Amino acid sequence: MGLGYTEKVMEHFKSPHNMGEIKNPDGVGKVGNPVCGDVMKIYIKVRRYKGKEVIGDIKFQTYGCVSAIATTSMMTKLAKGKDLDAALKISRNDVANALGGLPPIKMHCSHLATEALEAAIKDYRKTGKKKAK
Amino acid sequence: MGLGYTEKVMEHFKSPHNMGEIKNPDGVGKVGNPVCGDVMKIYIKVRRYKGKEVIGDIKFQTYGCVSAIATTSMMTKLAKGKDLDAALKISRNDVANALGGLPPIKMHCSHLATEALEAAIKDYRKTGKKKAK
Amino acid sequence: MMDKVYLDNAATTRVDSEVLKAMEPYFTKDFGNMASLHSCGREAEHAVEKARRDISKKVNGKDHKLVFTSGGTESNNFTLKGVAFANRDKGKHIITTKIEHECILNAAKWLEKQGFDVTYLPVNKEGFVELDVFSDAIRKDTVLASIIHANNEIGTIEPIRELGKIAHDHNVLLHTDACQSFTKVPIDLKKDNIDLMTINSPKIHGPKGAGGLFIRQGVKMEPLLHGGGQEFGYRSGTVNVSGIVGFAKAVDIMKDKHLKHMEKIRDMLIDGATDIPESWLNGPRGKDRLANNAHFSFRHIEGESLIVHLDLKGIAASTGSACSSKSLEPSHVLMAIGLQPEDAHGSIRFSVGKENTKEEIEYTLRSLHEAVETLRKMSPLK
Amino acid sequence: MMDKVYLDNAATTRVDSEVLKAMEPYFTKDFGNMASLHSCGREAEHAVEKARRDISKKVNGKDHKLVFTSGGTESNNFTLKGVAFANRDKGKHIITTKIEHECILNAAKWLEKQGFDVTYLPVNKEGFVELDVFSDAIRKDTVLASIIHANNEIGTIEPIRELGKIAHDHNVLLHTDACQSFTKVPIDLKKDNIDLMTINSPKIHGPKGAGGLFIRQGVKMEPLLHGGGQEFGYRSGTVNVSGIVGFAKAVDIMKDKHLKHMEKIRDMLIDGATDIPESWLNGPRGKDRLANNAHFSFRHIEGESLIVHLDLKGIAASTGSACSSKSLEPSHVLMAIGLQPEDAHGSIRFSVGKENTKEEIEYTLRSLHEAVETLRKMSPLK
Ligand SMILES: Cc1ncc(COP(=O)(O)O)c(C=O)c1O
Ligand SMILES: Cc1ncc(COP(=O)(O)O)c(C=O)c1O
Repeated sequence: MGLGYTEKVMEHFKSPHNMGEIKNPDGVGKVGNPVCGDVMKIYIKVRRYKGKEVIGDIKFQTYGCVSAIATTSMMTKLAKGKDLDAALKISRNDVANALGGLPPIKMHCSHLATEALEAAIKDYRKTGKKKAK
Repeated sequence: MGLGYTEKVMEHFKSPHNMGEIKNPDGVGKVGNPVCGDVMKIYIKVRRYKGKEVIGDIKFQTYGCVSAIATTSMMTKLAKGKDLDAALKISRNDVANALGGLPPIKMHCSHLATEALEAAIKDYRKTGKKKAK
Repeated sequence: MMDKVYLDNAATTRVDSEVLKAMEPYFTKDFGNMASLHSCGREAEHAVEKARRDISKKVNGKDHKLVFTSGGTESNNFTLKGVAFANRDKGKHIITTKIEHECILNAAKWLEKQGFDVTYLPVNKEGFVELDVFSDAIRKDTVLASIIHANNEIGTIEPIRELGKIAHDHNVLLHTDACQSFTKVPIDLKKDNIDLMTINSPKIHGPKGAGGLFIRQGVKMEPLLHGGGQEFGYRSGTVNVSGIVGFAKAVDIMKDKHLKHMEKIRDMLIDGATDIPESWLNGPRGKDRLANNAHFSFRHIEGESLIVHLDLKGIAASTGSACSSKSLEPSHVLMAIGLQPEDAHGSIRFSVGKENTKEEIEYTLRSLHEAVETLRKMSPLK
Repeated sequence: MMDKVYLDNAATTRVDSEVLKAMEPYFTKDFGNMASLHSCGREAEHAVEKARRDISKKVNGKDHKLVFTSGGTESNNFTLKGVAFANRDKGKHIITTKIEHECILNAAKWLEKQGFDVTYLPVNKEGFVELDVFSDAIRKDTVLASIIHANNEIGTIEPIRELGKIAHDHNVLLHTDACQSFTKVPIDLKKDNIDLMTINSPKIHGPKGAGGLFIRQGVKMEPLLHGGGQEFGYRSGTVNVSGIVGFAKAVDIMKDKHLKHMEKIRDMLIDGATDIPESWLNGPRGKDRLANNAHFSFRHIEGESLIVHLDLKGIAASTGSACSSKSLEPSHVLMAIGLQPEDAHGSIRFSVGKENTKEEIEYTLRSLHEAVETLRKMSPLK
């Protein structure tokens, strides 16, 4: 079967964007389960820009396969700088397409990536809002 | 499977001994059936020698496979010059052994060869005896 | 005497040197396992997928998946058992013919022991399955008809498109065993109404150990080889990359000019051999005969002896004689076209190849005339 | 960076150049069909019969017939289905283990659907089948036990002689899948109480598309491939002469010094990899471990990513990670030895070959340390 990954996926796997932790994040989202082989953790910093809440910084940590790593990397790249509502509209297909496609069996990874972002934004809205300025 | 025939079998197939007809035979034996793929016909001339009836001449015609042809050829070679009782004692194993062996599935051919000789001797004893001198 | 004249190409063929060359990298260089994650298997995978596409294109296989197997016998066993077991709820009746290769017949007999019902269609004197005989045999519980495309003994090419139409009108799957005909007879899986088709590499100058089965999308089948799920789950087992690459190359290099050449020397053989008294051609003449097949009966002689006489002159052919078979029964195909057993015994098949020359055929005809004469002189039958 | 380091020899191996050389004449020169009457097939027949004798001699196969097949998957399917169907009157119970190759497991599952009863034996933490667990599982209607000789993932060599003794004491046939162990572990079919044994060419520098099954005389089996009656009637189909000749050559050239070499570099790998924190070796150490197998788990990282990292450095290995399998399930073998799924995901198998060098192993260890570190840095798990 080989891997069936695109060049773009391999690029993001080899040199992931926004990899790491944020020290005092405004929101954190964690999805997945080690039993299933994927865990993604997203950290965001939110700032105000022209009256909107915008993702000022974003970082990720991922445990998982090539496609799990590449999709979180691509997702953070797409989300960075977007206002929160726009960021929430990033669909799993947007992530997959930006990577030039994923093998069908790996599509759930892009789903997890967007879920992780959603969770981080929710976390911010619930708990982080007060901290953000 | 190849053929599994010995050198000796191939020799007798290529240059059969005593092949042909005897014009006025003292005895004729024919066994086998074209439906089964083997027919053997044996012609004998009997003469008296030291008070015994001896096979003075013997010829064969065979329709059949390599092993049918080789066994009749070898059988005639073994029988020629023998007195009738000794000739009747030639067993199918004698024929097969003289050929260095036969593939198991072809053993029935040597059986047919000795049967054909028996039939010729019987025919002589029944009908040909008067003619022989 | 000539060097060696090989006229048994329906049994197996010499691997073409171009084919061997195409295979070589996959033994020692791109030897990786297709199922591997690492890049070492990727070259192998590309090569196999290219082979699959190229072979499929030859027969308009857009609606079919080509599954690679170890050969014709496996593909045929897989078809009969795979379709029968997967469609038991629909029906237990299978139709085939009396002139199939042993692998179809013996797989069918095994299915009968497992409670399936099999009809073996008769054929006419030239070996054709008649259309109304086929449609009359179809029952409500018929799930599969397996009909050989071109017969391996007497070269008859069956009217597969019409047979397929009848099968489909009755909602019956059509399988055809094209081991002999593939690359020799034009096939369009779609237009010819074929659901499943067996193909085979060693009959067309490809390596032994490779074959295939075309399966129309949506056909329900159980695997014969269960395991790691290779070949879309239809056929598990490490994929024989070099064999498949060689198979595809063999398909690729088969050209029209080769067929024309085979037909020409086949007809030389037919004309020259039927000059022998009390001899005849079995199977049809003309466009319904396989390009490389010439099959004769000679009265009053037996096939094995004839084969061996020819062999001693360096000529390789084959026979339907009982003596040549383990069962000591004459060929079931010759019985099915109505030959008497004694005539079946005196039968011989020449199957020409693209490499045979006119000179070889002339030499063969001279040797054949001599051998028949020698054996007839020895024969007590008149 | 090194050129290419191939450490996936348990998946498949490079065909040895001596093997390829031995095969070549059988493609283009002695290509005849073994079943032919003419002399053109005779060279092929001699070559195959010599291969059969030579391979049999390696395992004291005097009481067994070696039947050539297309590979391990076919031999294993043939065994399970062939013995089950042929002995239905004696009983419908089969014993196997939870750590078999998929081809045994999936064939067994298929038999369950046909009304047979299968017990899947558990194993202990090192992957051993325990003797009393086996004998307790035997029932009056047990006809066959199929137990892998050396496990393909974790390298555990089962106590086959003792298991065979127990099987025979209870009048049960013993089959062992020796795809991984053949030529690497000494086997004596007689002393080891083995009735049936699967062997495989592409795991030992032989060609793909060839394998075999040893069958003790007198064992009742139905063929899986019915047809022309080749291979003593056990396995029909044109015999893959070049494949078989290559297989025998591969067996012939496997020497003790190769085993010693493999064990040495395997142990280098084991020592070097288990230096990594939170890592361990799966399967036993020492003489009960396959000479070429090293299998590790690394906490907090996932196998596919590790494999691909190594692949980017030119190193080929394999993983039991779920992500690498079509089912997205972690390896059944790692589950059977009691690993947690999250640990199974972080597992990787290196399988060395006679061609690997010490330098390659050193390079691999350096790359492994780096890759694990990179991935752990990325991982949210601690
Ligand atoms: C019509 C037909 N079907 C099936 C087969 C079996 O092919 P194989 O022996 O390569 O498995 C043959 C070859 O003899 C054949 O001629
Ligand atoms: C233990 C074991 N059994 C069976 C097989 C199947 O062999 P093949 O894929 O060559 O049919 C393998 C190969 O992966 C194996 O390791």
